[in-house]
Amino acid sequence: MRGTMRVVRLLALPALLVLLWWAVGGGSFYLPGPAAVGRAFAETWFSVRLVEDVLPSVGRLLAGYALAGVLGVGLGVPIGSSRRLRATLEPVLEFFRAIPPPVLVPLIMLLVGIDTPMKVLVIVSGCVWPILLNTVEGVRALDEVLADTCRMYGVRGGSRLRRFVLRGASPQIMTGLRQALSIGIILMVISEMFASSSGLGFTIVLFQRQFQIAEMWSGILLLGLLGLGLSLLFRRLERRVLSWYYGSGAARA
Amino acid sequence: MLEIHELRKVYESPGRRVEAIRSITLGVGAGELVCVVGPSGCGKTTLLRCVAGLLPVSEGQVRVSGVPVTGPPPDMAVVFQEYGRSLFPWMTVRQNVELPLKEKRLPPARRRELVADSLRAVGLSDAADAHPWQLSGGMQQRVAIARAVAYEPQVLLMDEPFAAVDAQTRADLEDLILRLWRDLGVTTLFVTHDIDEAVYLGQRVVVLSSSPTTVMEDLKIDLPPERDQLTTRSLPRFGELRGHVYRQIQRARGER
Amino acid sequence: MLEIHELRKVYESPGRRVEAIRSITLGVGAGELVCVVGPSGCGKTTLLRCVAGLLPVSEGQVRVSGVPVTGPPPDMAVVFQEYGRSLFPWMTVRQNVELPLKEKRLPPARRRELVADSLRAVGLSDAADAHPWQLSGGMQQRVAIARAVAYEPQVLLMDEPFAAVDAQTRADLEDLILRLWRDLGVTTLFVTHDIDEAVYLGQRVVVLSSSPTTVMEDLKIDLPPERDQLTTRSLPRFGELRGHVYRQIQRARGER
Amino acid sequence: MIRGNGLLARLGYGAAGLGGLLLLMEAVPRLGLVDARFLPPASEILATLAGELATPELWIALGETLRGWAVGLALAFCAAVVSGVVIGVVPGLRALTNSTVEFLRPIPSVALVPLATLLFGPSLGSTLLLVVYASFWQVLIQVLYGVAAVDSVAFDTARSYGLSAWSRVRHLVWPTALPYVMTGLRLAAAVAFILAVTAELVIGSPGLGAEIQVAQSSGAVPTVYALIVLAGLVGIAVNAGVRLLERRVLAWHPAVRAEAAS
Amino acid sequence: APNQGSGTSKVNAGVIAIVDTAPIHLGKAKGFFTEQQIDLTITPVAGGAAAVSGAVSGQFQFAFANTTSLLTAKQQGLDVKVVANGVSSTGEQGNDFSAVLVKPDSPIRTAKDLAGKKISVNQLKNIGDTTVRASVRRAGGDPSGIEFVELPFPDAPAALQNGQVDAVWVVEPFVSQAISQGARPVAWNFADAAPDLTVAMYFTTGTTDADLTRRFTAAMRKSLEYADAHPDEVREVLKTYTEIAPEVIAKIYLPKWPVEVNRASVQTVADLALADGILNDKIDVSALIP
Ligand SMILES: Nc1ncnc2c1ncn2[C@@H]1O[C@H](COP(=O)(O)OP(=O)(O)OP(=O)(O)O)[C@@H](O)[C@H]1O
Ligand SMILES: Nc1ncnc2c1ncn2[C@@H]1O[C@H](COP(=O)(O)OP(=O)(O)OP(=O)(O)O)[C@@H](O)[C@H]1O
Ligand SMILES: [Mg+2]
Ligand SMILES: [Mg+2]
Repeated sequence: MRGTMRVVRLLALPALLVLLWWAVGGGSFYLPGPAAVGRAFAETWFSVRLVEDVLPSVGRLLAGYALAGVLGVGLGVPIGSSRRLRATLEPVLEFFRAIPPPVLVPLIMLLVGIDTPMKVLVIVSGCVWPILLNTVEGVRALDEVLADTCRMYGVRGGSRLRRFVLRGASPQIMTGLRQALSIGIILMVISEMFASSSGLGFTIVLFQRQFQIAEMWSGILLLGLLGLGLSLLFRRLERRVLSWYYGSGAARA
Repeated sequence: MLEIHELRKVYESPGRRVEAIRSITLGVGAGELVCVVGPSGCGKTTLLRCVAGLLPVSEGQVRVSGVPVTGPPPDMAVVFQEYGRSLFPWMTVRQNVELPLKEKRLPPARRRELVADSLRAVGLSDAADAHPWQLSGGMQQRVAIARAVAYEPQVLLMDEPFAAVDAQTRADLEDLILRLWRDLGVTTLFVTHDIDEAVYLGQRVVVLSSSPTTVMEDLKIDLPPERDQLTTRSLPRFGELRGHVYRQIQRARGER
Repeated sequence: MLEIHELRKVYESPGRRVEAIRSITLGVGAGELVCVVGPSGCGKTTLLRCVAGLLPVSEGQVRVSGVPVTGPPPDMAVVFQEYGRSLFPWMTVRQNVELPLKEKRLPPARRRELVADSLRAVGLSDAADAHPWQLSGGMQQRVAIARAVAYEPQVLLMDEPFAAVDAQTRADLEDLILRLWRDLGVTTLFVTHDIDEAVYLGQRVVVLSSSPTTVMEDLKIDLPPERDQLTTRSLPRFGELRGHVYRQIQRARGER
Repeated sequence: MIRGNGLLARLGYGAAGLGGLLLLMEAVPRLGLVDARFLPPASEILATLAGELATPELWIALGETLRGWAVGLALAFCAAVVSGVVIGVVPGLRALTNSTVEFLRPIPSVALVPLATLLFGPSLGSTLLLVVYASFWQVLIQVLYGVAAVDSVAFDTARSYGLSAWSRVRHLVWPTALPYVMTGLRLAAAVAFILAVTAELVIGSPGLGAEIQVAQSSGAVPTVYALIVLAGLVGIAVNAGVRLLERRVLAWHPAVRAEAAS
Repeated sequence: APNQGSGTSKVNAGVIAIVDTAPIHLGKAKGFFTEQQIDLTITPVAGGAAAVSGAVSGQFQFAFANTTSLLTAKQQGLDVKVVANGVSSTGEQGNDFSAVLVKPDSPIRTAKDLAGKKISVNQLKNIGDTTVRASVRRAGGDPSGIEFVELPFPDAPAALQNGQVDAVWVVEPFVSQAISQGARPVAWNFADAAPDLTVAMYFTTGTTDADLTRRFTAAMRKSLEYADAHPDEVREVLKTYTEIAPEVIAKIYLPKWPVEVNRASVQTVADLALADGILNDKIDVSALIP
């Protein structure tokens, strides 16, 4: 019973939107109807493309995401903890944050070449920001009494990091990770606009350039589904990691 | 053991400047148990945090074992007034109590023993696997006490540690602290607003005036060292001391 | 006014199931002041939250003025045990107290008056423009009390409201509540762990057993209605009642 | 420490950080770690930037970009805050919208270029569509998490004092969510700027992006980097603005409190 | 909107800002469009796809795109129609605006050696890879093993230098730039693919008014003719809409701007694209070029 309710909640609004699309779509060249896109989806993605284009892309996405997570949290904790470090690094970080990835790519290509490392780095270059910013803010907002408790009982160094800082900031860190997930997908596409000859993003861009519009939309559909799938996985993880947070009344969700 | 010399503390925040402590000079000998009482908001918590090295002093000095305090000294345990916020919500009760012991690198067997003992002492053996937020206020406070007790500190600072528990539990916990103090010789600074408690527990009771805060009286409690909830509290001298402190506090409040 | 009928409350969380309240039946008449005492963790806070409509009951029913409680009833004020968390840190003390009055759409002049009066009553006129986190624990608790008092509720629920204040302040606040109750006829349910306080304040004292929680005794306090800190507390009947409640709680704890 | 001093110190540290970056950017090509033809040293980039800044065209382009950025960001921010609060506060709505939000979020704005040009042509509208689409989600997610972070005791307090839904949002939910929202604003401000530039790059509406595009296809490497640096500088300015705002609206927050105290 | 009062039509043309499109800029400067009562705005676009979608959506009345892009658009059923020639190869080896370059010390000596190598093109499945394959085929090599990767022209020289690709295909100004930095041309792919290859064309969509199209074509033809005859003025106009360094402008190889589209070469490109699987069906070029 609860299971069916969940499915209903999951699907109700999307179903409504597809109906809406059905009603308005199909009229124009650039916005084909759901039927055409559905057909294109089946033809395009249930093929070797899945193995040759989609899987490597997803692999790079996950690698970049993981790296961004490590980097974002790894930098965010010291930056959040030290006012001086924050004052020093913030302008530099803000500088890089404002540079559009498409124009950053040539620089990354200069430094690491044009193969997989470049694409992973491009993904990192976008994903890292929400994680970093949220980590910094989460660390800054740690409870003072808990911090004092740690100091009193000599909890410091790695133990403090693991048992206090990371756990205490985890609600914010998880927010950042959640943000980064979809940004990662977007950057996966952007990274494959350069120096590529395969990949999900590349394929979508190619469809767009070759005016295969239904196919292009089917690729976007796939991106959306990928994002949805990953976010559902992410939620399971989050419910585990933050069970104390949602249980404790510190948050009401 | 603890020497507080002309301590002054002023909180400065934009638009508000509070002189929480004007000047406090106070010494606590090794193995002594001193209770601090004073009107609400007079600076007891502030004093404790300065002694614990958690708050920079504005003027004066605090020494622990002769060493000027700049950060938290080792082997000191604190029970915070905000007991709810001082427990890690992501850890179970057991983990909360065990954490400082891990930091002390005690062997696991010893840790388990200390945790079990201290939880039993505060009456929370059943709740070891619960998270703090699944407990009542009084239970949370007892977890914080258990953590301090299990730590086996040399100096123990307690800030209204029994505020949230019922009378009977409070009596039990008082005796727990007395036992700990006597058996291990823990130097203890105990903030309370319960005058009976201060007289019952303390070797000395320090009465703070209300703002601007100074030491109003440093009263030696000349009750027999062996204390007992029933007999000690019914001694005539107990009543006298109690009345004296009460009047002092009333004077302290009246002065503002 | 308040009718609690065979209330049962079970907390279910993954891996832990706590029967906080087995069965409580209790009535509080309009304009009555009933104190609830019981061992730590016996379910007093839980009871209060169920009455306030903040917690769904597992079984049984709660009615306020004859209406079954599903959400917070109007004209009810609650002072929470976690006073620190119940104040909004982004508001000053004044704003915290004023907020519910704004909700009631009182005219600004009347609001100002109520806020000033209630802050004066709890001794915090000076701190009106401070933020809660700039206050001591006891001061925060008094802000929460002032907020409830200013609200002029018909029903007042208080959960260990004086836990963090010193004895003298506590006495003043007790008299404040008595005054409020008498002048405005506020129906009051008052949770405390201080037996003296319960006997001094209450028309009735309800003693809860420890888990599984039931009403152990519903004691009528047959002291003269006019109460006074000095004379009332020194009445022999006061001592008797006090001793009786004390023994009951001890029995309650012993049973577990 | 008085506040002015703190600000000065912060500026000093910030300048030191940027100085370090400049040194690095000067050293890397000079030491031959990368070819100076492809990554000119910082001094050359700055000189080019100075030259560019002297031309009115650049300022016009920058103005265009900033207009798209500001309008788009404002639209996205307001829409996201309103929908975030509504979704977060109305029970059941979050579960209902979750799948759709998660589906739409990873769709890259660049993929919407054909749709944008179809709907709006080369006007500001296309840029806005892309900017709003991209930055909306950033704020929305932050708002959703922020709304969820309301303390249960505070919430119960609000309920028991009979605060109306609107008051609860205004006095409880919004202040709680505000730190998250500020982070969202900082994230969205950068994303909006990036998308404004990217939209110009791809659609060709006038602005900084178009300037970069022209410089790139002309092989004018120092100009490209000068424009990139300009973009970065805009980012720093925007962040400084948001930080200033944050200090005003979050003065009560532990993080900001600690900063202001010393 | 076109046709605004007194016979003057406002026209928005979507044109990429590269050397190839010098004639329209020059023609505008020379007043050839005003003569035809066209008030011309030139909007820079990023590439062929953007130009086509801009034209189809009505934002541009006319636009510029390369031959392959137009063929693909036509095949996908888009209503595009060529109105004027755009740019053509000079057809001369060693003197064209498009080349395949390798590092100075590369073992690749001729187009034949490109077989099996990694070559960058600005866009896959477009005119670059088809013509490079044609070059290799012509030199007697087997193009099937070539690995093409996408790299924007501006980034290609760096990638070549760093050894990330074996060869790059670029057009001006990057050909001259790379050569001056030591790169060595091994194939002139536009010249190889067909004689006088028509590389790109100006086009419109079915919705544009016939009279306006006629006038635009006339102005465009005049511009092409003028540009082809006045290379120095072309080099001058490049300074106005590109950022190419003046010393590079002085050296670059200019393309040809014949007035007429070379239909045969367009057919050749279509056939090559079909052979390489870029187009699915044989396309009738005359549908695209009326
Ligand atoms: N962080 C702070 N910022 C500004 N003022 C503060 C701060 N903390 C405490 N104060 C002020 O310092 C004074 C002393 O506070 P303190 O907490 O030490 O009192 P206390 O004796 O512990 O009171 P209580 O018995 O109520 O807990 C109070 O007037 C309070 O307003
Ligand atoms: N959120 C919760 N989840 C699970 N169990 C809970 C929760 N809140 C309270 N409990 C349990 O319910 C029981 C009663 O708790 P409650 O807070 O009502 O006690 P109390 O009488 O108010 O105690 P105290 O005097 O210490 O405040 C306790 O055993 C506690 O562990
Ligand atoms: Mg205190
Ligand atoms: Mg309680």
